Amino acid sequence: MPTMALVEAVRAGLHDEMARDARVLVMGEDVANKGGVFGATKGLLEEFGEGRVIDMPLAESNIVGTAIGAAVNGMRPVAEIQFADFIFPAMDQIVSEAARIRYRSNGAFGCPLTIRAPFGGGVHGALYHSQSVEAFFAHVPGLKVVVPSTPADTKGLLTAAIRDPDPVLFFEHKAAYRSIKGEVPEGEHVVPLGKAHVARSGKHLTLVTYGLSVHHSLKAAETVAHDGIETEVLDLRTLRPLDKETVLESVKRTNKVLIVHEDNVTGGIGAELAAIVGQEAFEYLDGPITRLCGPDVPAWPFAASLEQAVLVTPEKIAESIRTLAAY
Amino acid sequence: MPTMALVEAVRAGLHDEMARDARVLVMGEDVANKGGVFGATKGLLEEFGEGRVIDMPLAESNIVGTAIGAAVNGMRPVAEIQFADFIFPAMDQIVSEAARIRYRSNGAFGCPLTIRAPFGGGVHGALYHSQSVEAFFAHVPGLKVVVPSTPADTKGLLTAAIRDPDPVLFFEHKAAYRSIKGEVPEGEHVVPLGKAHVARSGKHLTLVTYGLSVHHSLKAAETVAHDGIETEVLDLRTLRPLDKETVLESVKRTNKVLIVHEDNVTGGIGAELAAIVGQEAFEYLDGPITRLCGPDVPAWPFAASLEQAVLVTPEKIAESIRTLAAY
Amino acid sequence: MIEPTTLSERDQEGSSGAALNGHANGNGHASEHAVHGPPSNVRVTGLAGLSTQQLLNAHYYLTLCRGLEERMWQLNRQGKMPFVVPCAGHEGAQVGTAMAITSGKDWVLPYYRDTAVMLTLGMTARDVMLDFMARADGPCSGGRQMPNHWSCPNLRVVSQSSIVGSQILHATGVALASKLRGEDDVTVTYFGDGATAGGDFHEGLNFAGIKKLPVIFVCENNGYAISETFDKESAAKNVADHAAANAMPGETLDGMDVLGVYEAMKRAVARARRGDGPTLLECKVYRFVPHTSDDDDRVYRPREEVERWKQRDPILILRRRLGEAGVLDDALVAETERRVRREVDDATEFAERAAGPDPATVMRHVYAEDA
Amino acid sequence: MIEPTTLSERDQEGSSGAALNGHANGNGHASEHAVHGPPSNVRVTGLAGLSTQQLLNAHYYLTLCRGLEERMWQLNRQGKMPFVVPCAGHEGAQVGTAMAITSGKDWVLPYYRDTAVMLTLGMTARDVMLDFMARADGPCSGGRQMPNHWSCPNLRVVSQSSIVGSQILHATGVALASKLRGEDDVTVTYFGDGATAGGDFHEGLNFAGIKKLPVIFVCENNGYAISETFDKESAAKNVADHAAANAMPGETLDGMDVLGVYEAMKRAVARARRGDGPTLLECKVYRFVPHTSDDDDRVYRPREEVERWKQRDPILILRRRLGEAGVLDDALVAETERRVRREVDDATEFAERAAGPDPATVMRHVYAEDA
Ligand SMILES: Cc1ncc(C[n+]2csc(CCOP(=O)(O)OP(=O)(O)O)c2C)c(N)n1
Ligand SMILES: Cc1ncc(C[n+]2csc(CCOP(=O)(O)OP(=O)(O)O)c2C)c(N)n1
Ligand SMILES: [Mg+2]
Ligand SMILES: [Mg+2]
Repeated sequence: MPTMALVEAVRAGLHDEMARDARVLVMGEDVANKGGVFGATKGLLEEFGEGRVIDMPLAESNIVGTAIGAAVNGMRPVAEIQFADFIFPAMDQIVSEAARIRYRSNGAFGCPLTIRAPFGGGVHGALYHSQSVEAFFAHVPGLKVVVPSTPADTKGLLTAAIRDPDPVLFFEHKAAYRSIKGEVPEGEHVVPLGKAHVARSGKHLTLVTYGLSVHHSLKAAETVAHDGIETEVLDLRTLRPLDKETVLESVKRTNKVLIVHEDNVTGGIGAELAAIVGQEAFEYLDGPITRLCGPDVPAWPFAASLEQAVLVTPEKIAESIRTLAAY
Repeated sequence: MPTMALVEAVRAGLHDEMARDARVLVMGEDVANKGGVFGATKGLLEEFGEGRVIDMPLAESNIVGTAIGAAVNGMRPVAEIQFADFIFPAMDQIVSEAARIRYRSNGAFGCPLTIRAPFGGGVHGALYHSQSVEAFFAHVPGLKVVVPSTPADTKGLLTAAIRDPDPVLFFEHKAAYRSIKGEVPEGEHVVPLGKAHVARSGKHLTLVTYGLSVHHSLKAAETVAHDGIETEVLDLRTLRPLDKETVLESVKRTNKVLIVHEDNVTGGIGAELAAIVGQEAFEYLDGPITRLCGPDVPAWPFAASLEQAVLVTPEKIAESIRTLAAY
Repeated sequence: MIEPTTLSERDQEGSSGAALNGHANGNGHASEHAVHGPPSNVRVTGLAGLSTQQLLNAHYYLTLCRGLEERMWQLNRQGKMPFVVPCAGHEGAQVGTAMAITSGKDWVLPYYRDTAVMLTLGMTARDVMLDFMARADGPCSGGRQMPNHWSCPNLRVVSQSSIVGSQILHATGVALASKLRGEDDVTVTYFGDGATAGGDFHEGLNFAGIKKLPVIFVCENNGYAISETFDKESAAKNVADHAAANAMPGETLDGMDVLGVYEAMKRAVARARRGDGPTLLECKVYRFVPHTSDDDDRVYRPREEVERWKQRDPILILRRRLGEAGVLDDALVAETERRVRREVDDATEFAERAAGPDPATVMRHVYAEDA
Repeated sequence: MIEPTTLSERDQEGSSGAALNGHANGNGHASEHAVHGPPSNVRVTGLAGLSTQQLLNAHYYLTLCRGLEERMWQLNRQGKMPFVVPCAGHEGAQVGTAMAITSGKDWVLPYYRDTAVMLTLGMTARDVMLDFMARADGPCSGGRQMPNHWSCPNLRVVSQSSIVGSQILHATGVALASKLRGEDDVTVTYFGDGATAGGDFHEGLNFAGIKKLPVIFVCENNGYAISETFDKESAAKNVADHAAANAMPGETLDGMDVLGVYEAMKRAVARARRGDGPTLLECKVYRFVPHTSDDDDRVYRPREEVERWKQRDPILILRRRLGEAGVLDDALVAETERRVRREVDDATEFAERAAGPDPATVMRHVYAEDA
């Protein structure tokens, strides 16, 4: 199995699906000539031509709206939003249109559309190149939301997303693009949407997280393991639909849950997870449902000193694990 | 004290603030000549003129973006989005701009802007005239989110919103506009943002809700009272910032919490409430944190039979209260 | 259900849609009430090169749409249905444009006003009434959406939301897909003048212009967005003024003249089908009645203005022209109106007997159902 | 900090901003290094009616901006700062437009490229360097935003996000407020050619046209949005083509010619101040270097194209014109460059010594703090 950085797994996933299925299009800003600002679409123009790798004007509503139309007319577009922060001009097209075409047409029309976007902080991206936007979309019936944490999952989940008959938001942590490397199975590799992954087994508490935070959490779990604390780390992989069975099964076993994410705490994915656990695993809980998340500021400031202050680091996670384990 | 319908309290609030403060503008679609599609701005054009009551083109991003500019340049705009469902084209201006001007300018600029919109179902409005959109905005640092339930609160909270130095989203349940009537104090009446209201006291469980659901919940509480179940009903009034002190104080006393809202359950306000209770009142809980919310469909269908199937009714609430009380 | 139809099929030299040669009288229950008249295959000089039958079909669709709408208002006043979205005053522009495309081959993204577009494309009175009454078998949404939120896969009419203007971008996407596959269908999208104030209008025209997409933008400019006059919505004098900066031809048309509209649309369709790119057509029309059954237009426009426009009713104008050409006479008009009344009665009874949606289905189709 | 300044103040007949009569040499530490030259108050024929001093100031701002930018690239290559947003190639359009407005009175909503706009308005080299290095005292954001996200209440420069085009709507709102209060300040907003593809551009122009707002839309068309050429962004040949449909004059200008830009801008400002409404100005410029320090422009544009454009460097053009007019000679140019070097050195040292933001402040200013 070849070893790839996460961004290379994105490219491999796009490449293989485009090669397999002529309906797959890539559309976005700077995706053709430049190959994407992070290189995720590099080489696709040369191989598949400008009919299928489309440099779009700087207008996100148009990118998504056009992709919706193409999806309705038989294509499988993969739209790229250059940074997740720039997805809001397309909010209406995503929430009011893509998410509802099937429901409102009583099943007559579908919208097989994938929207990719790099997200997350820690790269001096400041307020508008650092945001986590997944919670907005995880609230919306009709959408699916995926956040991969490893290169293998990235390729496998992206393949599943492109083949999915419904609109999927696919968020890639930009700080993971080059820093996270791993083996990726050769040939067809599909990781089904909606299934969480037990990234580390443990019996003292369940840590639920996703994206780059999986790696921070695994580091923290390793640290506290030296003190005899065995943390089970769940990588959600898909945020909508949430794999609540896996979460509940684990929490019922460990009796404690720590939820970790980079997005700001209020109304984040952690809120929904806490609600599910508090309702459905209530009798099993031996400690407060605990969240360790980004603070409630509008994304992350530029200066390194400020950015460090808001990031959820392995050290902060280890501290939260210790506190909850000791409860 | 005069008795008013909720929509009349909106008008009274707008009117009095416009009369008091020449910086207050009303901007929106059909707000001038027509006085708003629900009549919330009726008569304002005649009294304050077309400089201050502005019929805006059909472009929500422009409505909010222009209001932001006017707010930065000394005005106190009250922008109307004709239906909350149509707020998404303005999402970028609200989330990326209004919410962040203060933070990103290190406090140098502020954005004293109120955005009003009718929301909610039960009026045969179908998918695009029924939505609850509050959860999207309650997730966003820098915004405040208000949902009044009574005419008195409507006027008092709207006054506070207009005077607030930061952007406030003010959502009015359209099914409450004429159906909910009540006394409104004459003269200046300000209800501070961020304070929940104990709409009914009780000791067996705490029911947390807001908007029209407050009335449904009070009805349900009345019903179950006949069986000796004493429900404490909290009307949140402000969803961001959440008055968690009042919620926690109550839950710590009753030891059970039922969260009720019309918005679809996944990632709604109830999720955040559940997370707060599960973390901060964990030791006091004698029953699962329970949510009774709208199902996960894209807003509400048109046909009466379908619409009834998704609405959170007093009957459904009473049933949930009984189940939780019996736990 | 009537099969996809087109009035103008036989006029389109080299159209690959020739297989779809049905016309309104060719299929379904409408044919039972065929209108009598002069020989149907003669093209009438000066009347847009249309045949007698095509001209009579146009007249029929205008009359049918108006008849259906009158019934809807009745049912609404009787408290039977909560919501009417009128078309009256727009029928000329709608029938004129829809006649020039090939139903079932060309893609259509209409807006809520477009009842006459849908009828011309082949949606039946029964279908329209089913959706109006939110019945389970309503083709557009089975009672999920408000009336007039069109959707018909077999007619290539894409499901619409209530978000004004959003369909403009879908139209460019649909056209892009057709073009990429080298197909020669064209895409037509309809919208009101208010929609031209929104960003999606600009983004859609710009993209269509850049990519020379086979898409036709039809604006039904009735001078109002609910209560707001056009000069509050638009700095442009005419919607068609936006064409130039988006690298496409634009035309401002008398939308009350169904035949003039048809001719302009035919040119635009031919241009798009040839691969020469998009066109922006603006049809000046007038809404004869309030915005919807929830609106009271007396607040914002004078009665005299409405009456003046009613003198230019597209039905009156067409009847006059066809009368002068000897295609239509009073007897034929009366016959058409009787036929429409029968069809509207039939559709109403049919829809009233039809079942509403089962509440147990409310959670279906949020996502694709497994095969 | 230098007080708000304007180069053109004395030329604006009837301008109410006459109190703000500083110029670049008039205040702050810049005056220590005053440039020697011909008498400063003589207007030079054929040179946009500007006085010698004003012309020399223009030359100074162009030179200063370029000098600052060169230092930024140096610091970036040394690994000292992660991010540079260049301006090189745009300075002519920026200084030419900014000279024509009254700093501190007129409102400005610039975009990230507009370093030379900010310098002309009165932001000092020290200020720019503080923000570039994300220092606590940086006037724009105190280290919260990336460099070049301008914000200066005392200069009436409104805080900017990274969202391309969003400021266009704020500009219309700012102008609306001024107009409603009957004030005669004008609002200027700047943006790139890529921004013209977005909905906010259309919505802003349309609203400004409807309300005849005193706002000037300045597009710095450098032919690229990152890697995408203008013909991928826009169906319009020229950005100014969008003016007509939005009821305003539009002009396409040679953005490398600071004096030509100044004259057109002066007309637009006068028009807006008179209450005659908005103007769309398009300045054709070129970005001499990559989009930002994160970009590699060799992937998407040929070196020859870049070199050809560098022949039209706005600094060269201005020097040539001022040389021909006898306003500038080699000695003065050298003197200006020495002055700029001193100021850039000073600003760099100053900013390097300045403190970064205290992490304890990270939660501040999400909401207004209680008095
Ligand atoms: C994005 C959006 N904003 C507001 C509305 C509310 N609304 C529905 S129709 C309408 C007026 C539309 O006017 P126009 O486009 O001219 O079409 P007409 O109804 O006149 O045919 C408005 C404001 C909406 N449906 N969508
Ligand atoms: C809404 C939005 N989409 C995408 C981006 C990413 N982005 C930043 S600058 C840029 C190109 C802008 O080009 P142009 O407007 O021509 O300005 P220039 O950089 O050429 O001066 C893009 C795509 C963004 N900042 N905002
Ligand atoms: Mg209209
Ligand atoms: Mg550019």
